[in-house]
Amino acid sequence: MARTDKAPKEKPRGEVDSPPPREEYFRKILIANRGEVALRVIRACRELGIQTVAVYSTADVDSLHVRFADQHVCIGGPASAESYLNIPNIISAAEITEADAIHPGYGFLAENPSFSHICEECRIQFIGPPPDIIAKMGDKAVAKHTMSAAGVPVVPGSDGIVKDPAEAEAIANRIGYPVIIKAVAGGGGRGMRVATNDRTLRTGIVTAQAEASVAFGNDGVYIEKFLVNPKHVEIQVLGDNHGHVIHLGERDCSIQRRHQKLIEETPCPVMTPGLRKKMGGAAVDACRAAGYVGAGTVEFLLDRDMHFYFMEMNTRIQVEHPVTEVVTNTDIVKEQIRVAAGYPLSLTQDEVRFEGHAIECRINAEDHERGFIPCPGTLTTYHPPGGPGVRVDSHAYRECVISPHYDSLIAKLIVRGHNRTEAIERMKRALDEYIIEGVKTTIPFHLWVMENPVFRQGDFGTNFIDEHFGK
Amino acid sequence: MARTDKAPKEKPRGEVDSPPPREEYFRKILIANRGEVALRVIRACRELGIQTVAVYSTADVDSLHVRFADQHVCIGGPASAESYLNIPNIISAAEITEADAIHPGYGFLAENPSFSHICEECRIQFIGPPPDIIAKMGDKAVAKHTMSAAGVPVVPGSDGIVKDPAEAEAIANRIGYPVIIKAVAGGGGRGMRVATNDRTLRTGIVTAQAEASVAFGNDGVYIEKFLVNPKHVEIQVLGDNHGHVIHLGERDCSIQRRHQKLIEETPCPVMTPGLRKKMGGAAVDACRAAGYVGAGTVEFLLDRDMHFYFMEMNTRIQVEHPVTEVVTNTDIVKEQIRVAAGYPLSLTQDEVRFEGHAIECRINAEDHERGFIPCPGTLTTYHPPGGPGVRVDSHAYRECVISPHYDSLIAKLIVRGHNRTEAIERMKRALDEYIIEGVKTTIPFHLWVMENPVFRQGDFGTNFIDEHFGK
Amino acid sequence: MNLEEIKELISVMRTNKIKEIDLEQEGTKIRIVAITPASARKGESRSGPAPQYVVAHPGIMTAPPAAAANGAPPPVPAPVVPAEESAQRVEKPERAGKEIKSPMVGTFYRAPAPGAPPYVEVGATIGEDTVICIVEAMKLMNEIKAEMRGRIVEVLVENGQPVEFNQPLFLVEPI
Amino acid sequence: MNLEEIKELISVMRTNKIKEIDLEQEGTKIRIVAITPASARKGESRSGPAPQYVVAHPGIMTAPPAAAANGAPPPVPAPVVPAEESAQRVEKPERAGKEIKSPMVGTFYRAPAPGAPPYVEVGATIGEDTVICIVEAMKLMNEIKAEMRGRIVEVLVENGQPVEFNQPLFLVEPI
Repeated sequence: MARTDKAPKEKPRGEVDSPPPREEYFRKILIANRGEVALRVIRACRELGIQTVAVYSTADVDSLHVRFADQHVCIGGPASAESYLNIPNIISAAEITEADAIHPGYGFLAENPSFSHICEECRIQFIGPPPDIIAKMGDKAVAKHTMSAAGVPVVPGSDGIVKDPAEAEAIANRIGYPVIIKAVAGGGGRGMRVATNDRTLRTGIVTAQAEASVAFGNDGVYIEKFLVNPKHVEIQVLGDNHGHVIHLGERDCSIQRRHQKLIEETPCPVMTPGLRKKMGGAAVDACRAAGYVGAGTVEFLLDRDMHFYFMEMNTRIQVEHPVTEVVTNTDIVKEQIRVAAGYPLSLTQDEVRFEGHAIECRINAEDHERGFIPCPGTLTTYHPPGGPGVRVDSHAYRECVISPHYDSLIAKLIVRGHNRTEAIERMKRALDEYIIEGVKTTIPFHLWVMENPVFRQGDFGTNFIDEHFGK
Repeated sequence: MARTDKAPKEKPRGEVDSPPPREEYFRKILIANRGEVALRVIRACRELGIQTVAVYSTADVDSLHVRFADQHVCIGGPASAESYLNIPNIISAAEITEADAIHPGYGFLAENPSFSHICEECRIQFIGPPPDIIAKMGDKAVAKHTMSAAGVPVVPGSDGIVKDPAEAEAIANRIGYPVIIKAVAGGGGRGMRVATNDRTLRTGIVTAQAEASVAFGNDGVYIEKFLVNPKHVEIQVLGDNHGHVIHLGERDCSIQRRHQKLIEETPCPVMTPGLRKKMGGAAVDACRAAGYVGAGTVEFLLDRDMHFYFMEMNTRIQVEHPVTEVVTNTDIVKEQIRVAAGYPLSLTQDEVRFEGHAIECRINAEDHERGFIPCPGTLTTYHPPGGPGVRVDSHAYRECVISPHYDSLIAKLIVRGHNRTEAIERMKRALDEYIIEGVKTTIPFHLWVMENPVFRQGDFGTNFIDEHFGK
Repeated sequence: MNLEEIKELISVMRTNKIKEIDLEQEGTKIRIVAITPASARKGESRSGPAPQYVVAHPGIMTAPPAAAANGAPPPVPAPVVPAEESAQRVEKPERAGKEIKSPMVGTFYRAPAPGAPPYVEVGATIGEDTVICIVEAMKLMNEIKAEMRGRIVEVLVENGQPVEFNQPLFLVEPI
Repeated sequence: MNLEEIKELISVMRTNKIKEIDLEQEGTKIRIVAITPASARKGESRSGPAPQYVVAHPGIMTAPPAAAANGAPPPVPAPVVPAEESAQRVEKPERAGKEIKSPMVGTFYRAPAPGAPPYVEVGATIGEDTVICIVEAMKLMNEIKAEMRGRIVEVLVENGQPVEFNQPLFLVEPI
């Protein structure tokens, strides 16, 4: 083609919106985690121009987070205690690679106040709240007390740790059965048991203390009123070092088995704008009072009368954060990094907009026909879905190994639609397209849920699976 | 866990927003296309509860559109003329599968008025404009006349077909060189040539007529003023049978090689709200005057003085429609189906919102180091990117064959960010994650563009590749 | 139910890719289970060639509904199968001879008119110009010629059934 | 540039997975090109085992920058290579003997203090309790014992270099 354009720059086509100079957050971030969340953090860093260091156990040498990071350091053997929980090796890895910050992801060391403290001492920025906040909000009994003091309704129960069965019995008779016994150091559904009378409570306390001692190195347990088939509704909060705390609305995570979430969505199908304002406001007020910094989640139970009760707080990024991201058009991991670097949040509460409806299904290597037992193995075929409104967060690929050493999550499948109906139909379509062979997955279970009339109607609680699945 | 919930339904948790009864569009849609666009239509149909019929050539027996459709019918041999352009076999396939509508995708029969007409005669709903509108807007010379009559600025040139070199020469001397010769039946960049003086014009007309006759069965050519390095900016329109026509903003498709688009984005980096209103309004007014129904694209050239000129109209879904979908949160294919079923558009112009910035890169099996020549072959590795803000529309999978019979498109990679900078950084991140082996792809080219200062600055025109690439 | 009806049922099953029929009616009970690619694959070693995406079935296939309406979870989506293990291979043993394939998409008719005798029956000798059936497409009755010499071994499609391009219509023993 | 310096350069290249160094300085010109997994793979048939995602390199690896800053398009992302064709195999020939691997992440030091003589040199005979080096982690100097008997054949890591868990530090000929 003839080139006759002699002076291409002489007449600009109008004002070009030149971007402001990029803010400097960190030079290099080490990700003290594995799997999809490590990849999630790497993605955010790449988009921000920050270098990344992956750490990995010898079992994870072929993982995508190792492949996609700028640098990688082997930190130990397959057992988590030898690698992803091995604080000296992780800190050393940060030092030898000259990383100036560590992102802990979720699980592993994400809510370990002494890890946050050690980072501080080594002048490595921990991307999360300071140690005292993790300690205060991470201890379930202390957090409940803090929330209650800030005026947030809490489930009636013991004021902190119960010493012995006799104390527990007195409290249970005051608040009424059924009650639930929880380990103060527990999480992810572990260390919980329900008691319906004095006898089961007495044996339950003793067993729970023994279990908690073994599982968490802390035998503290507390009891609270056990709500009947409540909804699990949580509020995503973000705080910075400039006194700002905002919330990004709620997530309904009621579809659980053994207190482990399988499906999350936002908005909660029974939510009203007024209730969202109340719950969001309560979460924000309590976090502001506590001086909360970073991303966090305030978990509530919502009963049939639309009363909500604080349950616990997670002082880290949550597995299910993408549903919030897609309806609010935010990037929570980038906000974490901004805030950790001392910058203010990039948006105010008034700028938070909710658009559409999002659902996340956790695609686990599990056999739903045999009580969701994990099915580790090698993926012989892997083909994720695509097209409009579909997001896949996954570290999986063809021939990758879902290792028995770690959790069974293969992928998080997130869809967004104009409304809940479109989101459900899109999820069905995407689940149908998802081709995974070599291990059993929860895809058939999710397809069943998407067709279930109770789920579709929206008024389900945490007992949904027990009540409806396989019946 | 103890189940004590005796009457779970007695106290509803508040108003459940029960969805309205689903509208009935069609029972079964046949997709007269292949590749990613066939998959795109299947996805929309699945989400709407409409059954699908895939048609395929013997070369496409292993294609994903065949796999994911509810039914599939082989319609002929590998050559397009034997299969995807074989109207009798496609109509017969619709009849034997009892499909009540046909979606033509883009290319092949999408802008063939006689196909639309035959569908009408066979009482199969063609998902697109009626034949007379396709004929009026699809013929470039007629469309230009129609637009001009509706008050839309057009590039100066011949008033329709030029008969011979003498007539062309007279016009060229009136409007001034350089001029471009185009085939009235051309498209996708084929059948165009630029002339800079009387001599090259005379030979150009003769050659172009001969080429057009062979390529399109129609030797009609017209000439127009050749603008110097303009931007290609197009407006997405939607019309229904109830007199509504709206636009969904513009797309900047200036990154082209041989008049074929490689990268599209929205908003156009130099666009202003005032100019968008003017261009969108011009496109809507002209389409309303023409009684336009369905999805369409009005293509303009935008010169350095921010003057815009109508170039041509595409009466079908466009390859690059996803960038518009992700910033407006619409589903253009679903709107096409709604409108074809006689329903009004699901949104008004006032309800159209633009949020963020979207970019699409066409991942083709081409060697950018050798003039973008197609490189058909078998994909030995295929791993698409994921994570926040990434959409992949693709019919590719590991071991699939990119056939020499059809175009070289492997995938459309679409990203969305808060602003153009975030979108560009996200695109780089996603391109880096995209692993395709077995054929050469345009991924390295796209990575180069994303780093190019002229591209990043935004003020590039259709000569961008000629001017900057490989220099 | 007589032999002819059973044969017709089997033919309808094959044409429509039905895996199983259980029928109980007026004292008759019949269960017919087809050899499917899935059952044919059982016991196969995983160490063979890597799975590929392959449309297993020649002929107009209707996929199973994507998800069970309610009750138990639906089965896992049908596994993709290697090309060599598709239905074609399973059906090969019964296909000795040459196939006459449909040159177009349409509806297959064995006779020129309803009630008229078929153009050809099994055992008939055909020449290249012998009209063997009609494929109706777009309201036109297209007479299909054999274009080979031989003896009809089997009629592969039921009268009135839809056929796609290249779908085998007759099995012919060349002579 | 003397032989010792060149050897050190080569060692740094290996430790840091550098493919090529071109150096021109004060009249000296040197070019060192490593045997890389990629160059080792040339001429291989594609019909071998399917490519897999494998992190080819043991040791702390720094990936090449994702995209060239400007000018020509960047190279296609490094192809993933089958496990057997990783750097390990390429380096195998020079690794006769047993490796002593790092039990932790940190910085490798051959001597107890700057300027002090190294704990061990090539040729030294070691016992199970012989301290062979220090790995500094979190400001602590961890003395590493051989935990095997033998003779040092090669020191695999430069003094002051970072090491990761399981990274080979010494090559030992058992005696």
